[in-house]
Amino acid sequence: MGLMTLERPGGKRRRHLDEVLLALEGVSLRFGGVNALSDISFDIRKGEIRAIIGPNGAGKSSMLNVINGFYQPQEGTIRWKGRERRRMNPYLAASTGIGRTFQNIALFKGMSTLDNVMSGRALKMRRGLFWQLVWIGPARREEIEHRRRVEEIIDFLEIEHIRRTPVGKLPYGLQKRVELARALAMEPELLLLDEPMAGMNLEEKEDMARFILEVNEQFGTTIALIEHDIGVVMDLSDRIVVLDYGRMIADGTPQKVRREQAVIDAYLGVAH
Amino acid sequence: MRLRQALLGAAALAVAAGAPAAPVLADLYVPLLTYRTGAYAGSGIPIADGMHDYLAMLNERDGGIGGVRIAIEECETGYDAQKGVECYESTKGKGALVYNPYSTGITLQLIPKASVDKIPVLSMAYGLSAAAEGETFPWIFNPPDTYWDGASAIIRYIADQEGGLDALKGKKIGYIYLDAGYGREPIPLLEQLAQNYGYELVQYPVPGNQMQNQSSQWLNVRRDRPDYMVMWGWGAMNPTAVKEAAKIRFPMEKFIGVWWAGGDDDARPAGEGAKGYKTLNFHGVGADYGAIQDILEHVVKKGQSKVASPDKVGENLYNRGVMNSVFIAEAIRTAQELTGKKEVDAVDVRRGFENLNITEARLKEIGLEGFMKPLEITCEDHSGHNPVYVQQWNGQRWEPASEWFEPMTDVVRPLLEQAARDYVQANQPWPERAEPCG
Amino acid sequence: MLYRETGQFRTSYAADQAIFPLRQDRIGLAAIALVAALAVPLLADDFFINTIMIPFLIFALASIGLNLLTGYAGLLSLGTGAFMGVGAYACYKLTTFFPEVNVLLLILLSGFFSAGIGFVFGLPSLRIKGFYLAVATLAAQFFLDWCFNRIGWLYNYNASGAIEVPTREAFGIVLTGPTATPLARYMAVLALVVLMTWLASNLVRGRIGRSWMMVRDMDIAAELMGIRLLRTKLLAFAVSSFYCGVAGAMMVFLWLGAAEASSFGINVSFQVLFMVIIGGLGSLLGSFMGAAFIWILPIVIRAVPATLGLDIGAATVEHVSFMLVGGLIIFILIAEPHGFARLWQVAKQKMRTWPFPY
Amino acid sequence: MGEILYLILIDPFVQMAELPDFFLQVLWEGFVSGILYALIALGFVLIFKASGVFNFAQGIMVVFAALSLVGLYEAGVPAFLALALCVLIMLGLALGVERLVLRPLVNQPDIILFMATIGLTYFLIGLGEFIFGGEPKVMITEELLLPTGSYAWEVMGGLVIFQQIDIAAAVIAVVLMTALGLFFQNTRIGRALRAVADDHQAALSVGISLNQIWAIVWFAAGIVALATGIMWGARSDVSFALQIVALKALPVLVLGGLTSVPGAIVGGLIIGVGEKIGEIYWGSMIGGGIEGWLAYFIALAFLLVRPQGLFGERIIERV
Repeated sequence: MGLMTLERPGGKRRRHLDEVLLALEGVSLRFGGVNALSDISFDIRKGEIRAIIGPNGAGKSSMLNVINGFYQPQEGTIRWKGRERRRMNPYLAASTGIGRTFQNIALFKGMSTLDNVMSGRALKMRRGLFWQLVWIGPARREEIEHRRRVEEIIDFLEIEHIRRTPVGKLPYGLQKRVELARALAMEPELLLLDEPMAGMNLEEKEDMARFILEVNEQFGTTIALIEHDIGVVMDLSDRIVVLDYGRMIADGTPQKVRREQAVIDAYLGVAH
Repeated sequence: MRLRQALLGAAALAVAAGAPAAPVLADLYVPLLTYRTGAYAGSGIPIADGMHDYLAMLNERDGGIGGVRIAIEECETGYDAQKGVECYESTKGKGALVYNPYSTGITLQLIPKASVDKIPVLSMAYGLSAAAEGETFPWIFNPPDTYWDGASAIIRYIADQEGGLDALKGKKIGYIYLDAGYGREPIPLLEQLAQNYGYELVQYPVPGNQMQNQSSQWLNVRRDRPDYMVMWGWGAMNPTAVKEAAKIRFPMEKFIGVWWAGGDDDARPAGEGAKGYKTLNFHGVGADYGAIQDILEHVVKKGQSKVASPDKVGENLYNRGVMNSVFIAEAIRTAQELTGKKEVDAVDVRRGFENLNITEARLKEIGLEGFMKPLEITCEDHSGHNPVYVQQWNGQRWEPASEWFEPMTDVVRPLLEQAARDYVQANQPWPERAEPCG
Repeated sequence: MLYRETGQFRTSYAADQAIFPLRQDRIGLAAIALVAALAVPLLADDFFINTIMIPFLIFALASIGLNLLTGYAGLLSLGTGAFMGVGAYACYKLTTFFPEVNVLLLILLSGFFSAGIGFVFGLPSLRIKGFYLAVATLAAQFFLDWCFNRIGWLYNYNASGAIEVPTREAFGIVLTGPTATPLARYMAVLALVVLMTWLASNLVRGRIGRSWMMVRDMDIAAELMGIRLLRTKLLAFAVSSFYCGVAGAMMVFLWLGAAEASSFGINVSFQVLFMVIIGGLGSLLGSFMGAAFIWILPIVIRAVPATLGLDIGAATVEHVSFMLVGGLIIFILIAEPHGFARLWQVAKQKMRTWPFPY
Repeated sequence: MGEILYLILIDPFVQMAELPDFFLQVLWEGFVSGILYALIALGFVLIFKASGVFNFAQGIMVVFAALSLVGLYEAGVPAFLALALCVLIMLGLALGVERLVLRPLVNQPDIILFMATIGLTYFLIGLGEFIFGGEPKVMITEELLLPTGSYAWEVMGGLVIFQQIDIAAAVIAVVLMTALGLFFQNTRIGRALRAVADDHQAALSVGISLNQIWAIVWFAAGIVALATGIMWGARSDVSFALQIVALKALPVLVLGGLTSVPGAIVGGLIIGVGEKIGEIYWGSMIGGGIEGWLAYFIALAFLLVRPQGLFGERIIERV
């Protein structure tokens, strides 16, 4: 467990842990007859790092997909920034400030790193077809302005050297980092990270953990992450939700969750 | 010329840009736009062979026309408009005397160009019917008959079978056609005649991509039970139609195709079922003509022909090609006589066409007595509206099934004039005829 | 040696985003422009202009159109020929209604009609993907083909069922119809193709181009990042069809001079698809290279026997040409599946680092 | 307005009821062309299933096989020997394609392989015309002992005509499909093929040779093409125009689902019968000749409901 011993620079972080950014109440999701999620309720507060953990097939990714509108839950309500939303779709989620990365890297393989990160700005760019065609003038100004922001993110994540490389040619760890850069380029209020450290070696994990913390601090971005490495999760997150077979079995601070019998059972595989 | 060759050569992955094999200028250069490939090759090949072999025979037997050799160059169009234009552009610079596009689409492309480039177009019994109006289309020739002549002749033939034009009243005539410009051209005339004589016209279009899949059309025929079927088909459409007609047991002697639906290979695949199938024709079939025997002797036997076997010589569409080349040769000869020059150019050949007069005597001279009716082209009439006859498939070969008879020129002429006016109207500014007559 | 970027620094994002950041590329482009605008008109004969340059440029434009759809947005279409046809028929009707208007303007306007039709036939693309979509575009191909034949209004009820290009002018120069000189038509084609290529290059490097590539590379991720799939795909269909439509109008008005429905058949669709794939998916330069290769190669093959003084029948040459073209396509796909554009890139990369192998 | 609705919604059915024998004939014709579409589509499916290649050349393979058969016969080879030789030619073609096209292109994107098969189409057109010439040829139906007559069945006050060759086509199609089904179900190669269809990597890891499998499916597709060529050749003639008809297999294919053999058959029948009925009872309202595109619209309509085709594997979207 103690592989990663990250110093929590806790005191320095500005927190508004009282303000609820996203709240789920009684959310259930079914595929045909299978209950992917049943009656899940928890909230994510502004500025925190919230982890969702659980064994394989617990419904973690489904949870993220519900949050950003890719799946529609059959039951339950979701309050986002204080307003209840009925129908959610990925476009609305993205445009109101939910960004994410994916479990199996979902970069745009045919594009360079720079273009991938620029694609995160897609929603922020406004010039229409006409100006895009003419290019000279507004469209170009807009492009340069956004390029500036993107370069900041590229500097921040230390991927300047691979700016022009097609992402398909990058090693796995760097791809994950580019994906994070792309999500950051969306300037999300809530950043969903789906297993950001899966398949990484120790060094890469340390880098990634550092980036996550820095993002949280420097940009004040609220983060919800799924991660298998319990050590990392315990060290990084402020609060943890534990899912098992689509049900929520624990919710609270790392210290609290660590002690819950249900969590230990779920991870050790006690028969249900 | 050299530049083009050089550019081509450079592109040709450094193929040596040697001296072009262009014809010696003294030759009579006749490009033949043919198609031996593609979906219409079945009709295109015998025509290409016939056209080529007659001209080659003149070279072998007479040393050309008026003592000047003919340079024959085939250019493969595949019945495709793009390649047709390419063929035109690549050959016109070599002093082409006349073009035979053998495709309505390519003909339509060449019609406006002919008067600008000053090269006549011979669209023998195809292309734009209105082009028969010599005053409007001085550079286009479509002897011996237009499609409208053909359509009117078929109606006249049907009337004769039924006992007079009055007997057409109440009859149902089906029209099955290739759904393209070619097949649609006769419709205005057929509709006009339907009004005049009170028969009902039922149309069965066959889309180009359905040529070999006509069972729907023929099912409709079976339901509608027309008294006669008229066909404007080409290429692979023809044999399929004949087969399908046999399949639904349509009486074949009441199934009449235009002259282009009369290839031997159109009827043969249907075997016994095709017996009785009729088409129009305006020339004789078989090899029993002096000129065609000469082709066998001077060209085919020497291995200079591309025909698959000697018995293909004399088939209907082969002879069609021969007739086409007879027109070319006679026009060139007429041009030589008119100008007194041996090495005529395209402008002279246009005059040659306009003064073309193939008499019985001349036909006898060139060894084609009885092959066709005498033809005279005038400045006003570039078609001739010649007599036609109906031939019938006997299971082995075509046999005449009627006497020669005239199309309804009196009905066709006013329609042609109107169509020519419409064409000019649509293509303003259309050049006034500047070429003197004679 | 010649192709070194040493000493050329990009000091602003604007300079970095230029289409041709390298000086050598800009010089090369200028040279091509000079040849196309001056050398070809001065030196080439009618055959070269009519049979090689004009069709090459027109097909290059059509390839760009298809490339926007297939190469950038990842939507395979087999209906290019029909969309070109829509442009041609639209242009024909426009010249009928507005005989006095500058014909170049009408050619561009006709693109909007095919864009509209492309939009409609793009609607199923939200649900249908990959080869399934390709077959759906065949529905457009055959249905439009049928319309070109059946709707008499489209060809002004000509008995021949064909459209014949009337004589029309732009800026006082006759550009269409039989009296238009090849040179005038060539310059018009060149101007339009250059203009539209420039517009396309702007489009693909900006927001819209990126959103197409996002959809192409991973549509779900694109959706989750806020790209509205239907809107993006439909825009790709519309813009692509616009380009194809203009190319089709140019094909009939500035090249062929007359056309019937069969001029826009499925063969044209395949021809353009070949150009796109051989040239390189997702590359505008590749569209030009592909068009050059697919259009000019058969002409060269046909010219070879005559140049060498061989007497081979026209049909045989055609057969061999089919075999060679088919064989070469397979060969090129094996040698470089990403087409000429990638070959060119690799060659450039080699030149940059020459004489060092890496 | 009411009149138009009547014409569209009611009149066609009245026509069907008025002439029941004719309606039966229409169904039969639709059934027969459906069978032929299904045969072409079957060739596609075999190849797509085993190698993921969308084989555009299936149409030209039909023409090429039929041309070889007739060409050999015309060159003096006895009919059945020519048939046997044709099988060998198709084997040679399969081996050649596997060795020269598929193997070098392994792991390339689908569209590249698709384009390669279009290249192959061009090559085979050129080669076929080069060897056999462009003239249409007459299928040697009788020499192959296929029946050519017809049966007339008097029913419901009318007549339904069955061409014996059509019946033979249906029988041969059924036999062929059954044989292929048994082959895949019960032989080692068949099982290997299904394994490959499920998962290339997994199949490789248990020691199945992909190259061998590909050669076999291309050969099987070649046999199917030969049978199709004979049948369709007997209906019209053997010429290069036939490959245009083969395009009809594409809507059949997507309708059935690209990977499903039963899908190809059911799809073929739906398209065959659907387009005949559409053309005959509805087509004349808008001038007829709608058969050229109706099949694609039928397929499109089905696809909008089921994007993966009737029997296709469900596409599950996940991230």
